[in-house]
Amino acid sequence: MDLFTIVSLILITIMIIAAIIAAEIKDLLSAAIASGVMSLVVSILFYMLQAPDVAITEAAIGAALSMAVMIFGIKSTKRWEK
Amino acid sequence: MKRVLALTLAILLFIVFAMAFAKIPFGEKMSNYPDYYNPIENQTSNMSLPQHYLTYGKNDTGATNMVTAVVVDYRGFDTLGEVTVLFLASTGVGSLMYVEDKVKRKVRRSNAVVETGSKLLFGFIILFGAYIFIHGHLTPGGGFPGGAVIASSFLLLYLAYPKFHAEHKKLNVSESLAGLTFVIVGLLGLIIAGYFLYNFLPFGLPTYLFSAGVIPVIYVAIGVKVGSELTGIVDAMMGVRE
Amino acid sequence: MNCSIDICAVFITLISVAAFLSIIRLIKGPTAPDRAVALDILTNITIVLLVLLGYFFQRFIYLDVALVYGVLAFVGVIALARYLEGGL
Amino acid sequence: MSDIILLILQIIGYIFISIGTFFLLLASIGLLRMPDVYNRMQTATKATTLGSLSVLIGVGLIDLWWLPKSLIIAAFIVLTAPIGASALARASYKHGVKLWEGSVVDKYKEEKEED
Repeated sequence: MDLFTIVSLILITIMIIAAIIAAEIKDLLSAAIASGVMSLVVSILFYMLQAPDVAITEAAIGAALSMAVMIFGIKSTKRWEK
Repeated sequence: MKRVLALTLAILLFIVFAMAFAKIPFGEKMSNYPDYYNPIENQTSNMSLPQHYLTYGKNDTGATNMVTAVVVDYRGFDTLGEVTVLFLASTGVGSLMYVEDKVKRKVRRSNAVVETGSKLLFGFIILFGAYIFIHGHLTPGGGFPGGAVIASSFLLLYLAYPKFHAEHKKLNVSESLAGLTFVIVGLLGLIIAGYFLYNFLPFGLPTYLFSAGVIPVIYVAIGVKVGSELTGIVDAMMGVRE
Repeated sequence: MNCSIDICAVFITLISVAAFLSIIRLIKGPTAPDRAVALDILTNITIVLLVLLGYFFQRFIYLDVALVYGVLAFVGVIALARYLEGGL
Repeated sequence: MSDIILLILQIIGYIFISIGTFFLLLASIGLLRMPDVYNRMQTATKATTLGSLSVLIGVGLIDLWWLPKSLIIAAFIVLTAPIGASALARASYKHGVKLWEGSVVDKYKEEKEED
């Protein structure tokens, strides 16, 4: 097992943990932050799969716009999930 | 109990999907398939699609970045559809968020650091977005990420200044002009060579900025259009503030 | 040249271990600002990982992706901050 | 002659990259161990800015062709990271996150009481 495989395994673990947090947590603001982290790691994985075009699109959308849209949604509804 | 059941079901589904996807030959030579007729080379071949793009793409389109060649040249008509879908989404958000009686909300000012920093960085971010979509045929990137970067710069101003508003008329004009440019370039190709979106400009030298014919023109149009649409979505979601 | 790329792989592994350590704060963090700090640190780690991976692959043009994160990462953090201080 | 200079630059670049990796590891350990939000924010800003800057400069020194673009990324990190961190710190204070009980000074509160 070379170092590259170890790095991809660590990154995939981080991605799965962030996705589980985003789905399970009651605080929707934290869920938005966790999905932001997931988008970061997904971008690195696309980059490691030699797809820089997809990675750059994921970066441009996920860094600012998607989190801002989620925060607008939280602002006009409620922050805490019942 | 329910949760355990759901988890087992999810794991089972995952295993089934993984077994199914493991058998799809991504990017392999499809020797089991029959030969197909290639109209450009005027002969039959059984080269797989990615191999065909990598072999002939540079001569067909003149673009260095093969993803751009596929998105704008080989599948240019699909891109027109994608841009139209984005336009419809922007219109939908605008009509959902429309309020008749414009109640102005009070908004707390941000601090001096954020105001000065956003004023300083706004121009750089727009410049960087323009760099991404102008160099779409040479480096990774293209119209969609460039437009998203430009919309992010406007989002930054919206966040920093409570009184900032992008003017709707200018956004609409730039969006319509960009869409019009795309369609007119396609129609010119139809007039000149008989194909919609035919690449009628000279290709130039590869890896130079002025190369690849109409691809940079179309990407600039897509970038401006996506940027103004996403800015319109941000503006609609922000609402009316004081 | 091959030797230098191997050294690069060691650094990439160490930095991804750092990313794993900071994801624990995302799990534990009692309040939302803690998780936002974890996001901030992970963004910086991502930029560094992208640059080092670009050197690992020997592709100069891949630096654009890291540049996008360097330019845009703070906009999301500012959106979070404006929501938390009630100024949106 | 120029080969020797390039080799020396490469060695300096690796030293820079190892310093940066060390600081990034320190920052993530500090993020785990620090007691409250403001202390964590300090490690998240200062240590990671230093770490990422030195990694970028190191990569630029190893391959001089990469230097201009990595310097541009470094300049943007220097410009943007403090803005985000200061906005986040102020927001979490206004949101009502308590200071750690061992903190000795709260300048923001003192200034507000003086006004």
